[in-house]
Amino acid sequence: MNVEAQALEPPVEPVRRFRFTPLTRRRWATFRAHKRGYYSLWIFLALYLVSLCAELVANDKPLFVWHKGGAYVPALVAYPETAFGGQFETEADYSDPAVQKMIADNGWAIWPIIPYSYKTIDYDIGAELPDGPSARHWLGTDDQGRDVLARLIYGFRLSVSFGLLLTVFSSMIGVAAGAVQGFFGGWTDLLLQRAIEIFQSLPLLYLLIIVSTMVQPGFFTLLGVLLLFSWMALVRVVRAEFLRARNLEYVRAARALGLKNGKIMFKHILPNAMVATLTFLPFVLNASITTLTSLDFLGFGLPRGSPSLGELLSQARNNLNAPWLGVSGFMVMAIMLSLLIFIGEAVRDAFDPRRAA
Amino acid sequence: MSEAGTPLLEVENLGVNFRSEGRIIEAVKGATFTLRRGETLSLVGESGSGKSTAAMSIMQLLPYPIASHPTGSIRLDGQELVGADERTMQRVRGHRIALVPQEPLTSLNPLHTIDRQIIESIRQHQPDITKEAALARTIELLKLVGLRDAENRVKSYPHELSGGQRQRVMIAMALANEPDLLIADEPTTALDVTVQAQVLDLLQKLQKQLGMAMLLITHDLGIVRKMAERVCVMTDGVIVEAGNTAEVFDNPRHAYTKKLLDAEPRGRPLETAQEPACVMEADDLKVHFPIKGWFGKPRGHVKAVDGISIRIRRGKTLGVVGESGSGKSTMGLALLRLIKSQGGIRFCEEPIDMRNTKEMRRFRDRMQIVFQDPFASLSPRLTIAQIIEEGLINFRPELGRQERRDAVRQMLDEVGLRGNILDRYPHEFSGGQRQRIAIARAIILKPDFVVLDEPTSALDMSVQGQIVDLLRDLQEKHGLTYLFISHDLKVVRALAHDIVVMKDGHVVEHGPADGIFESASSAYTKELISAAFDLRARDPAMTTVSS
Amino acid sequence: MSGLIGYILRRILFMLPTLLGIVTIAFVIIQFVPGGPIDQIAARMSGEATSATANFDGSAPSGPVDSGATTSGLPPEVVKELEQLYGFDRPVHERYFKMLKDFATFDLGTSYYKDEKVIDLILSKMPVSVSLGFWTILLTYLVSIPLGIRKAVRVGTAFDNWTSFLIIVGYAIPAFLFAILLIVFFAGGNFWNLFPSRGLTSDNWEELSALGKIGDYFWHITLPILAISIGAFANLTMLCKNSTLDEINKQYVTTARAKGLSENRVLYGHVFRNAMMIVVAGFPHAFITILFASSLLIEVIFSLDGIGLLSFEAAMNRDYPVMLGSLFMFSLLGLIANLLGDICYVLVDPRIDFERRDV
Amino acid sequence: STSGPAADTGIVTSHGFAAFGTLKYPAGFKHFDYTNPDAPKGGVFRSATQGYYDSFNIISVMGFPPFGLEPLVFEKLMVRSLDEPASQYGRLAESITYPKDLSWVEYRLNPRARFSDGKPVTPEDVIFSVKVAQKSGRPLIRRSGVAVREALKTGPRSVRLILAEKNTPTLVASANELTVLPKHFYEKTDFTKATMQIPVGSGPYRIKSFSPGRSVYMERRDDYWGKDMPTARGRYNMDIRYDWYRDLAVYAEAFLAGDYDFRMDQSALRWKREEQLATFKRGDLVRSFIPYRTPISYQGLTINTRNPFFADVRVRRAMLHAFDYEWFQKHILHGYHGRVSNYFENSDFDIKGTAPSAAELKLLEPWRDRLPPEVFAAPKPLPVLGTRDRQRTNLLEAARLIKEAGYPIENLRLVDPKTRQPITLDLMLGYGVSQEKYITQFVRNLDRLGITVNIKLYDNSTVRQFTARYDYDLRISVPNLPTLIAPGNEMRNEWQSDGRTRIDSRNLSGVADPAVDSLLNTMVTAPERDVAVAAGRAMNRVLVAGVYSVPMQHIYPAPTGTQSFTYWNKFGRPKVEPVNTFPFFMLDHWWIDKAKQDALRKRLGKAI
Ligand SMILES: Nc1ncnc2c1ncn2[C@@H]1O[C@H](COP(=O)(O)OP(=O)(O)OP(=O)(O)O)[C@@H](O)[C@H]1O
Ligand SMILES: Nc1ncnc2c1ncn2[C@@H]1O[C@H](COP(=O)(O)OP(=O)(O)OP(=O)(O)O)[C@@H](O)[C@H]1O
Ligand SMILES: [Mg+2]
Ligand SMILES: [Mg+2]
Repeated sequence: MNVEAQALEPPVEPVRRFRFTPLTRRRWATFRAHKRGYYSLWIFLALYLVSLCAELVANDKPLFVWHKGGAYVPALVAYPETAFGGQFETEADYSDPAVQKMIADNGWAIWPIIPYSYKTIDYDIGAELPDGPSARHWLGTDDQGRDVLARLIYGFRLSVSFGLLLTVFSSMIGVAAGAVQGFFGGWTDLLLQRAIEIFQSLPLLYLLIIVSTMVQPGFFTLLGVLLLFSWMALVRVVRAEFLRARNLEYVRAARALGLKNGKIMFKHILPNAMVATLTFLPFVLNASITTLTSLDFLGFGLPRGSPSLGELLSQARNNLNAPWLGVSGFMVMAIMLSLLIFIGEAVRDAFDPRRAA
Repeated sequence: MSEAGTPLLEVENLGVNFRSEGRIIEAVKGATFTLRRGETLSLVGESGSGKSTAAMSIMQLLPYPIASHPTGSIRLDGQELVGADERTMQRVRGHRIALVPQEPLTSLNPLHTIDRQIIESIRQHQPDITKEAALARTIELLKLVGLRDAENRVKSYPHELSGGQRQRVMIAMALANEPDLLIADEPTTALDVTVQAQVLDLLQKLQKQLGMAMLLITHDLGIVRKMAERVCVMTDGVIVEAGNTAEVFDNPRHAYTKKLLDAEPRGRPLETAQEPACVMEADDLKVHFPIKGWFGKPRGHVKAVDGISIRIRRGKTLGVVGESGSGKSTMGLALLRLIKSQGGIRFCEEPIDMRNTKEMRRFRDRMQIVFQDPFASLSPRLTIAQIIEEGLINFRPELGRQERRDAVRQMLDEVGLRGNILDRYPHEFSGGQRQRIAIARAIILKPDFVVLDEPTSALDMSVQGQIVDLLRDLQEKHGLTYLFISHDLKVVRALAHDIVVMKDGHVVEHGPADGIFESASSAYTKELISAAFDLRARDPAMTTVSS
Repeated sequence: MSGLIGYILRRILFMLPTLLGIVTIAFVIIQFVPGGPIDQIAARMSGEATSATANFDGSAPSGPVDSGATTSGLPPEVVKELEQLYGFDRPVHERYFKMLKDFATFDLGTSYYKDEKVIDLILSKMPVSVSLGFWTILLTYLVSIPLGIRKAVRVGTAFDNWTSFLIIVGYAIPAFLFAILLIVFFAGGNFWNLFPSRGLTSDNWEELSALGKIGDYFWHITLPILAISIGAFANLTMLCKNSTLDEINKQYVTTARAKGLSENRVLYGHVFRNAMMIVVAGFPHAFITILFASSLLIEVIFSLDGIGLLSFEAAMNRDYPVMLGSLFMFSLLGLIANLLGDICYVLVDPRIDFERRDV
Repeated sequence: STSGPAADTGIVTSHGFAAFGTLKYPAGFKHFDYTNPDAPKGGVFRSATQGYYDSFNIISVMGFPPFGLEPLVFEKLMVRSLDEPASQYGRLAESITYPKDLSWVEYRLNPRARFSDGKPVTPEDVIFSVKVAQKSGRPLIRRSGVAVREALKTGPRSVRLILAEKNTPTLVASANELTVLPKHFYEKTDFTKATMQIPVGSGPYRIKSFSPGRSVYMERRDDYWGKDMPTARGRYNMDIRYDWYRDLAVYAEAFLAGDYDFRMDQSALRWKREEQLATFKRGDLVRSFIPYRTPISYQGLTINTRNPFFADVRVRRAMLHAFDYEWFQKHILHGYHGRVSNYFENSDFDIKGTAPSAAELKLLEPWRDRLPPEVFAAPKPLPVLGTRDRQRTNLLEAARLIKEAGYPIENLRLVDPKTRQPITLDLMLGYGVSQEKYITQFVRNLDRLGITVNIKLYDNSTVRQFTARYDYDLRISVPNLPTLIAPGNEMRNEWQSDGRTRIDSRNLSGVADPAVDSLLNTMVTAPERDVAVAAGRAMNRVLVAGVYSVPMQHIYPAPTGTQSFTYWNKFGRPKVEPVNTFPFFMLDHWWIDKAKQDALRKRLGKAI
């Protein structure tokens, strides 16, 4: 009876080879069809993966040392200098020529491609700082003699992890809060909204000062503090979308099916209210990174010396004669943002029923 | 009726393909037909056979690039429309060719009042008309299509109107610029028979006055007979038969045409025990909608349902008929507690009118509804498999994934949807197909009580028959109880044990179906039946409703 | 009470407890912040004070400001006096209730350091903030909305691609760096010296003709506005694009097309309103945000004294009346903006209401 | 109007006062040597700074007043000459009278002295000013106030100030610099608050116009009463315009754009870039270095001995070995700045390279068994690093010292011998990232020694509170400098042992050494200058040997003992330069050289 019923394909359901539902497969196909987004995803994953193994890519410790018949993996394990016949009982500084000589005399070492870690100060750097790009430092150094590329790799890992975590958590909370408000309306909305308004007006700066005087602000402390605030970004839009969507007929239909409110909210309304959320996500992620950046800027950010993009940018600002700082920082931000936006677009497409694969 | 003239519209070897799930769906294959000024051509055929698609191609309003025309040409007064540029099409659309889309319920801009939408249409092509004049014309048009209280109603938003009211707004909009060609895709499905007759008369009158040609898509062969000089029969995207209406109807050559002409909802309601238990009872049910004024201050109320008491017994079908806008859909929703209402409601002896959403949930698998507007009631981002199996997931958690899928497949099969369509989205179906999806969703749970709000309006006769049989089957097997809202008295007759006739939110007549059909007591019911009778009276090929 | 009016009244009533909550929490937090105004004064006396924004550009002076200063903080009697002056000799609850009383009468108090009423301080910074906020918003909305819609219509085309590229680049450039670059290139000594690097108006503003004043004003705000808005396009444009994409396939759009409307009429007359609900409703809030917070660094760079800078400095200098006062004003405006936003929802989409859904 | 010393009474009346040595300019001198009495008047001197101002009240700390109000709009009793170590000459005071023990000073006010509103300057104004200065006030103002115990009117034009301590020339010098405020004006306005009311002063300038926070235009007063005074002749040649830039980079950029004329060089960072500019190369922008003769200001890493880890001098000495100044100077300071090795370099109290004199030894002898032997010899030069192997040897030495002090290494980290907890130090930095790069190398070196350093960056108020409570282990600070050319009693607050426990002293390292206390006391109270110098030098030795801070760099980018500035080449300068540090923003002895200015305008093609 239907046109497609007759010919196009056997009516048998494909065997369950994958755990993916056909819908997921269809979405994946749409996603892949969005070439820009698809490649962006892979590039992003690749970059992130590389940065996750930053210690193996950019490090001032050799990956492997063969010394007097013993094998050492300094990149992963800390050895005292005395292990190689030196005098310091603390961890060996492998960039010290004396240590290098000890190793070279009795064995050999394999170094990472970039022989600097984010906090390595290149002691033997010839010129004054910041030093421009060269064979020694591909992207130059910052004004403290640290390799910009190494810092970018570590910084990318840090920023992206921070951003991803913050985004995931804050959008989960934000979407849930917005959804609940918009969906239920009435007192739920009224009170929650007030609570959010109060919350939003918390003097963040003071909280950060308080926190920073009580503990050394670290990755997770900051994540926590910022999470307190960042989740509110999405609430407004999600609430608006839910306020609108709850009147639609298909929501009534879902209710007629006896679905629980949660199911209605997340299965029926949310996918349709996802536009804003999906659009915002790359920006929320980027904003998390920027917030971290500006905290570093204000001095309430990650422990000093951490490889932060914010620190790089503020250095760029203080060293206008060293454009490679600004350019590197900007490139990382731009690339990251483009990748995320493109991925976001592809995801949007994948969830848009009207985009054909 | 027909006037000889140069062909206004020539459609030649038209093909339409859709891309879906990476496959090509050939919705229309080599359709050819012509249409002269003042002539009416009717396109009939199976649900999903490509009628709407063909019609939309003329307006060039398919979702390009997902849709494409592999072959064919469409010429309006000799001007090629396929692939015409936007500017040309803009001058044609709404002005020379107007469209009444198949699903008027979702076709209006939800954020604009209806006057604004009609006025816009008028002023787009007649820029020198003042706003006031356009408004006056709008009201006039609305009155012509039988919308009562048009002066007040023009300021309504689409969601404040009933299905039939919205459909009439669409018709008024299409007629606003007195087009050369009117494409009416099932223009009267949501109208009760009296209004239907009025609208059809109006169309005919305009046709005479203006020499308007009409491409009429409908499943109601009575209307075809009444309106159309010529008819094309479509199935599977192919026009299988075309010719003079009378000739084709009297002398069908193609097997499908024969089948179509033969098909009709048959049979009588099942015999049941005399007084089974009540499944649904309502006492003095009232639904009043506030009419919003400035800043939401109510200006008054629309008493959509105003004190209705009904009783529906197990295994029986209560047919609800009545004027468009009389509150039928509202009542259906209220009974299932899907909108706020006053008055007592009892389901299987249990009062449910005071229960909150959460408590209602445990009744939901036993009461279901098929919405009047199937498109709007299907979540746009769920595939139909997801939509249909949702109830199962919710209430039959014991079923495995595969079992569920099988049940869904079987259900779809029963409503006449076959093929690998499970993972398609609602918008990729034809109107009739969506309606069947909605039916499938409601009855897959085998609930005790189902509200069916015009469930067959978009279905062709054969499918209608199939659905009616299915419903009756289910009733027989599982003792389902229906509240059946329809304008199609024929279908009502085939299913309903009792009938309620509604007008202006009140029940004007209530009684056993036979009684009502044979000897209606109220004037309104008589009018209704006679209108239906009248329409069908011109259709000698069909058995009339009354004996 | 029913309907929207009732809802609005309820919301207005609720503003009181909300404000109360906001100032209370801020008050409590202030009690825990290290260093108070007296420490700040001590720092000033011993010449240790640096400007609150010193960290923005690493400009902490390498030498003491008043070199040769030899104070050892404050003598105890001065501390006492200051405590009395600022009311720190009172118990916490007394101070709290006094603050509430003052706020209730819209008396925001007087700055600790400046002999100026907080409200006057805020008002005197308004021109800068409003200028920046208004023009930035105007510019971004005027560019982003049509651009977003265009991009949606031509999704996947070269146009879509290169505009994406541009706005992303714009977004990725940190505003403060961009601002500095603008100054270096257009207001500095090395390249072109076309624009002023400081302030909202010239020193001789009073003497200028009306037209001259307008010209002077725009001459001054060009660079700051550019710097602020460069990053603001991306978000809004993408939002517009995506929500338009979502709407553009709906059936009412087909209907609108069927009427023969031009593409622009379809987009702006029909799609726009449906798609822009979030955007339009976000407008009041966006304005407040720009007004109060986001241009801090730009204000510093262009030596513009706006509210962002005011409240930041107040926070850093522990000028609690100013800090609380601007928080109070900010919150109040925020509450009103939120309410307006919600009313916007209803105006945009008449189906929306805020009632509880039981059925 | 001077009379020679009256030997019998011990009371001196003079036209000037020399805290050390003798006056260079005799009574009736015509003008300072470094001024040009024929300098043409006119034109505008445009200077700028980073920051903002929000008050014209120079007294109160509540606001930040613009620079220059103090000597230019308000005047002092006496003014310093800038080519002598510590001499002051009468300005508002016509003459100064003091007894031999310096227990008080009496001033006779110049009869012509008038405020800008025409009212004469009276003893009441002086007395009022003393009270105001004592009560509250900005540091410089207060310093005069605290020097005075009591102020008395002794005649229609005479006022006597009883000083807080006897025999302390620096106190006299402080009192001489009392800024005199118009009583009639400040009785009406609240001087404890910041205000934007244009002030009334007696100085050569008045505020003509201003734009709040951004600029001030000071105009030369035609009716200035002191025009022909020797201390004013050849000075105050131009109107002055100050601009404030919120942002440092913009401030720097505006200078290059020619928006202002003169900049004091605070950072070497911009020098390199400027030197490449065409304007610089062809001499339109001029950079000038001038030496000064006061103890050198420098930044140091202050070690807080209140932390038990730093109780042992060997650990502190290890810090010296861990600071790689040579690398720091070459890479971070761009090769500029210099280093100092003791507290009062560039003065009589300097001990660089010298062994203690007999007088010093005499003072040190009583403490011999408490003091390290180094004190009794020429101070050891600071460790020199700067190359890999020197760094290594120094770090090994540091490690050795720390080990000697009893701290073992466990699991690669240095631990406390008792608790076995790793040693972690807080390094507090003021608000300003620029300082962070100063210490990264140091932090890295400490890490190599097994010590973890947390860099703490706080805002002003927090820093202030943590400073008052000594809540840091290491911090960067500028050791407080002597008021005048040599250290005086202000040093008590800096080094005296009571400061170790008292809240909010300036004893940041927590020095508590009876030897220091005693030497300090001798230095401050010694009637003879050579004894004071010997005591000061001895104290300097003890402090240096005690390693209470790691000296970092000279605060100016120029070589130690030099200041520098850069300006657009449009000024005439006197042939002789002053030799003391002076507030460059005044530049009151320069003048506009029309010819240079015109040439400059022509070359730049714009008004400048
Ligand atoms: N949300 C609403 N606000 C205001 N009026 C409404 C609303 N919904 C429905 N109405 C009005 O209530 C009346 C009954 O509507 P209902 O949809 O029940 O009619 P119906 O009998 O189903 O008509 P039809 O046969 O055309 O579908 C109509 O006049 C309609 O305009
Ligand atoms: N966007 C789409 N994507 C894929 N397939 C589609 C799309 N729109 C319609 N179709 C398919 O094209 C065929 C023709 O649909 P069309 O709407 O023209 O049917 P119809 O004849 O109008 O049926 P009905 O009487 O049910 O309205 C159907 O099989 C439908 O599933
Ligand atoms: Mg159809
Ligand atoms: Mg209905």
